[in-house]
Amino acid sequence: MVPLSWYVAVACVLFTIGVIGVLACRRTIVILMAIELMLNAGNLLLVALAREFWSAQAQAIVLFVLAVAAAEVAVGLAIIVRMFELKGTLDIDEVNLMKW
Amino acid sequence: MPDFGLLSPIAAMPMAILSVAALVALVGGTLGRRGPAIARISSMVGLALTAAGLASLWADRGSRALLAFTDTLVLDNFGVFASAAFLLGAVFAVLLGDAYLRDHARLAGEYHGLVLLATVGMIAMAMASDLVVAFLGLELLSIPLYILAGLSARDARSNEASLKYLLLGAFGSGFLLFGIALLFGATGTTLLSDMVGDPRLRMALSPANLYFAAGAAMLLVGIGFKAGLVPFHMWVPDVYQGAPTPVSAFMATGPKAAAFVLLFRVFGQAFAGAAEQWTGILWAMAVATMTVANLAALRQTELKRLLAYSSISHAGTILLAVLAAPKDRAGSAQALLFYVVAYALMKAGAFGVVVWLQRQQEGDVSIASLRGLASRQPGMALAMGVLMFSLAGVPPMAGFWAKAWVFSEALQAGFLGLTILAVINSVVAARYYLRVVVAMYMEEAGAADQPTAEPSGCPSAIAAIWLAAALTVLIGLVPGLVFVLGGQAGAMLR
Amino acid sequence: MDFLWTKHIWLIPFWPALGALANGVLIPRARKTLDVVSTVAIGSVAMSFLCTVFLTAELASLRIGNPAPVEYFRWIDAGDLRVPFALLFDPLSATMCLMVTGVGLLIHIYSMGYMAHDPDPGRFFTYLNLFMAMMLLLLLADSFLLMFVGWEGVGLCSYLLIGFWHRKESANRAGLKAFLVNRVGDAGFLMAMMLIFVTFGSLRFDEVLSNAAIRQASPTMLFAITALLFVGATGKSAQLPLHVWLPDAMEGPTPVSALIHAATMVTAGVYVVVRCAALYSAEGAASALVAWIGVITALLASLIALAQTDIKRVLAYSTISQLGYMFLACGVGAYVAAILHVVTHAFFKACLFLGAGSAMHGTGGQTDIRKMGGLAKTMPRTTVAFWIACLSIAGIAPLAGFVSKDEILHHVFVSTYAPARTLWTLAIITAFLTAVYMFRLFALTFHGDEQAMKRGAHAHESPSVMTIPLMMLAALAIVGGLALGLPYPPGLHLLNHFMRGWLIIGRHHGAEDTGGLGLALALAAIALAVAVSGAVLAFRFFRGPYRRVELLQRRLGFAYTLLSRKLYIDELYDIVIVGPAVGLSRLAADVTDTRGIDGIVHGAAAIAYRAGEGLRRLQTSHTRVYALAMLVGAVALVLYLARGMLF
Amino acid sequence: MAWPHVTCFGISSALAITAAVMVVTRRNAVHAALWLAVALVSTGVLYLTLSAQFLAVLQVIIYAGAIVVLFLFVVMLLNVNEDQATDRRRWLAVVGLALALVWGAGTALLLLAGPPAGTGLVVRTPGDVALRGTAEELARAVFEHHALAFELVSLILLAAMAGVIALARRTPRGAEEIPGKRGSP
Repeated sequence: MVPLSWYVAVACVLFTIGVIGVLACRRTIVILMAIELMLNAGNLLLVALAREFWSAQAQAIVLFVLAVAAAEVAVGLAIIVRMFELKGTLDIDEVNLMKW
Repeated sequence: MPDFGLLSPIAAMPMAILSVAALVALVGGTLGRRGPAIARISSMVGLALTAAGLASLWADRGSRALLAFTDTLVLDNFGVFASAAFLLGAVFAVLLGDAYLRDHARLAGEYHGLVLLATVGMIAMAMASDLVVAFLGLELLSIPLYILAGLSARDARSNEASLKYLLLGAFGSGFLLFGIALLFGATGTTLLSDMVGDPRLRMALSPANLYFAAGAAMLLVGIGFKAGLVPFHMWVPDVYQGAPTPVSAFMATGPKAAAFVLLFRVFGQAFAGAAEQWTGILWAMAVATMTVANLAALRQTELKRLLAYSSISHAGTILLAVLAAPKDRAGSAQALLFYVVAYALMKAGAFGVVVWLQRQQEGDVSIASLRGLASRQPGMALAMGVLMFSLAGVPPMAGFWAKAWVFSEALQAGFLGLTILAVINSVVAARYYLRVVVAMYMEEAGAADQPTAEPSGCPSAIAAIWLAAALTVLIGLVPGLVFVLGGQAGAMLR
Repeated sequence: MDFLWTKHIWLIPFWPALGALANGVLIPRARKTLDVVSTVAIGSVAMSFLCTVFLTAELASLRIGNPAPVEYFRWIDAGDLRVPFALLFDPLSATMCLMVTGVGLLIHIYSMGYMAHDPDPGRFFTYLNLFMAMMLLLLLADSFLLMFVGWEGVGLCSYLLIGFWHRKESANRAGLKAFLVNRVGDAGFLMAMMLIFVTFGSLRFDEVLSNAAIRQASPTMLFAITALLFVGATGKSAQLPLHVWLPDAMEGPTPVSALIHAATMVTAGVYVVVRCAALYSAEGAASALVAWIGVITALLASLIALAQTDIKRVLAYSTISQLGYMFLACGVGAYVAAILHVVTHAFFKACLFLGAGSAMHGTGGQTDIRKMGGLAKTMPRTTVAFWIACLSIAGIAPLAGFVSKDEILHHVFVSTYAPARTLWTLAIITAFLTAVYMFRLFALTFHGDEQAMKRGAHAHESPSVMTIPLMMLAALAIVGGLALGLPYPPGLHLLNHFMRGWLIIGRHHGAEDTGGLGLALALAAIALAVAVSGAVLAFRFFRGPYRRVELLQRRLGFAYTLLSRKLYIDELYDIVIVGPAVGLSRLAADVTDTRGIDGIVHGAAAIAYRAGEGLRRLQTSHTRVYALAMLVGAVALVLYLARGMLF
Repeated sequence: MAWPHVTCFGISSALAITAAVMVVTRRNAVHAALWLAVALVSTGVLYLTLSAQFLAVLQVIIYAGAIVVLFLFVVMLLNVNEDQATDRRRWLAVVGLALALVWGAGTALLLLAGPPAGTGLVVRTPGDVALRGTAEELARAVFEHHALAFELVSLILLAAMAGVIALARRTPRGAEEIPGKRGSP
């Protein structure tokens, strides 16, 4: 059996890549993908810990997160489509009407 | 086998009623010309029934908290009281929404339905005894809000607000989920009810357990985002400004309160044993939140942004109640609940005035556009003045008691320096609230500030403003009304 | 024995509140003529005054200790905090209420004439009545909490009335300044209140101020409470360093200056300290602080008053200075003397302000004393009243101001408090300066040189609705002192007799031994001599051509010195006293106001604005920057919470 | 350690990380979405090694199947897959990268060095039945333990559905606004 800490390390790396993606990417769609990576990392951590505690309940949480992620993506993409209609771009840095 | 007794359905009753009402509103809203009316009535009836349901759940003073749904939901007066406060926010959203839906009648179903669904999410957060339920409650609160913020689909600002809120909110959710996973790793459970007062938790919640340390930190990121604490606050002004104003009013009341109630449940209650670990960082966050928001508000000229900064600064003050929780849980819960109610009233009323102003003029509402309001519309100016003084914490308005009780809790818990900083901050804050009053009462309207139209009747918005102002004064004069109930709610947490 | 009035303390604040309600809301706008609103306002204050008189009469006939508070309803009943809505009518609040309603009544009557041409008398009288109600609530409250409600209420009304003429930019700024400076003081009061609740577990006077409770409190806590309460008092009573708002507050209508910023509201700070005498008596350090702040404020304010040219600003600084005397008295434990001075001060200062208002009324709104003068001929009644009040404040025997000031000076002199002699010396210098600036004011405004006489010829006497209250106040300024506080024999000191319940605690470091009649007479003689010399010198000097003063200030006045012996005396006085005093007062004004405290206040405000602007600039509207901020926060949180493993 | 397990873990974790890096570095949004699918599927394989078979299946169907398809659909609908603009806020990326790396390295190292899970409330006892992650086990967990959470998820999906309809509803410009009425908040 592969030790827990290895999975934890992978989850942390995936999470970090997601965080970097949110900060470094300018296209809103890719930012949304990076957020999916973060959620995915959280799921991996949960599944790994579920094995450690022999807990099906923790595995079930992943199921809920999948649904939540799907909902967030659907809403996010709807908003992004609207944004494209209004501005003609997907660049997050162009979203700057309100400041100070 | 799980317990499928009567307790679970009873405890879930408020949420169930609201969900049904939301469904009726969503479906009814599509029914052509009658749709908006159906949606509105459905949400009103739903809110009324839920309030009645909550009242029936109110337990006697001596009772203990009950656990339902295999311990994932807790039924206590604290949660019931908080839920009632959320309902208050929803009522104001419904009343103020009328002014908005007049121009966007086709959105009535979605507006009412989503407000109710978000309220279900808040109630789930307030009654959560399980981090998973809390997470899902928070998501159920957030997703409708993302949509509501962007409801004016042709308005680039509204779209921008909703996009920012969604991206940053989902970013925060990522942290929150990872934090919950880590906390599960630290304790082997997601049940807050298991964590409260379990001696074995001392080991799990020790500084040596990195799963706990990192988990608590990331949980705080997620909840702090919703509560608008520095440095997770930067979305607040932009989103409040861009969102349709009734939605801003809604966001400023219930969701913020829900975030604090959850913060209290998690840090004030479940992690109270590890207080020495997190007290320092929450202390710093409280100071930073109050100071940053108040300073940034000083030069603010746009009314909605001003109210946004004010709401951040109030968040910093409410944090004092969470900090005081490990010392005196019942007392600080009482102070927190009182603050949340008073705050919801003041913010709903103040945003209501913005809604009312936006019926008369286009675009942003600057403080300058309030000039001479006292002579044009003395009643409205009086209501706004009352709300501003209350937000500034001037007695005998509700805002004063809210602040005074939170400060006194913090003092009793030994946070002398923090309280002094908070008091200084409230002195600074008086400056910008006063600017609004000065504009209304002491400046003359310039030619450019004249309203472009007569105030078109939006009776329910006006009613909402008056209700908020009147309740602010009433609670200010007789604070015991709310405080005693808050005390009974807090007493159950002992 | 069953009393008729005892249970009905509530009537006192009720009438003005009703008046405010009527004038503000109930009377339709079209019918808000001057006659209607002023009748309502004056009537309500008169009712309140009558109630106070009846209650006081009953209180005086009550020969047992201090009366108990009357509880009306459960106000706040929340957990540990139980505060009923209760009012207390004891000798202290009775004295204050009589003063407030009595002087308030006269000023209300006067306002009817003064505001006759104002377009919005309804608003004015509403605010004024609301102020009366709040002030009376403050005085009658039986708990710190209820007192704080009144405390904030009077602050609010004061702010509304300062900015009453809201078309004037300066009035708006002054109102704002008053409100904000007061907020600083209020913050102190609030903190004190919380500490009181934490320490004593109650906010009611009878529970907090009992000796048993105080003995159990730790000295540090007592010091913190008393010092913070005093911060609140300095804000409301315009003591250093929070005095800066009061001179600006003169932007409001003159009756407001007379009522709120001279006679009543500004004495609320003194009232709080006297009310908490039990706490201050138990805490020596805080009392010393009160005494020192009081005497320094008194001295500096009187110096500044010397160089002012605006009639109301002179009076404002004089108010600050007189309030300093009251705090000095509190600081040495002479609480009754402080209250006596509060009362006499209300008489003569109200008279002065109303006289000034009358002069302004007669000259068409002129406030610069260099441009007035010669009003004595055309405004005889105003002049006489003003002259009497001047004599009174300057401390000429046997007027009211002399009696109360002499009592304070006497108490300071015999105080067992170590540097009592230093305090006394500073106070006597202040007394001299008071006489000088008051008679400078009087001479320049009502007499002056020939040119000034011509200017005065155009003025006209005010209507009798204004001069009659003026005369009554002048009469009070003559007899008020002796009637209430006859210094000898001790048994006839009416206020002492009335407030005997307070004397028990009022003798902490005020010595029991008053030094006998000889010392009292000697001290009175010194005070009188100082006052007379100051008054005579100032009057004779400033009655001459005003140019002379200016020349002297430019060091060009030596020629006059050599010409006549008369002038030589004046000159000596100029060089020795006025020259340095003018310079010193300029310096004091500069240091304490423009550059010093105002500088600090404005500097702090500027820094806050800069910081706010900087923070606002961070709000760049770029989502990625916001996300970065969140990440920074997350990293900080994890590092902090995991510090146990890291470091 | 069983070698097949370790090999499987090594390959799929390496693939997942590589794919994740690709997602955030690709200039072409279609490529990014495809790499996302790879990352999600590899994570699904990791689930298999963690005795979560049912979740692995769901991961592939829902995540890689539905969500990625949604992404692809929108990218192609909008037809802006190439990132043309140069990054004006490079400092942001650099600072973010540095912070995120500090963050990631810190957490990973700390968690590797830290105590294993199991210090908390639930301590595994030898009598416990090993977890297999079948559909039945999951169903029991969901309906017996997480009944409330399940209901909440259904509401979340309802809200999302209603919201997407509200946002995507195409009305002719101005149809929502009644003519003559101004100042929609």
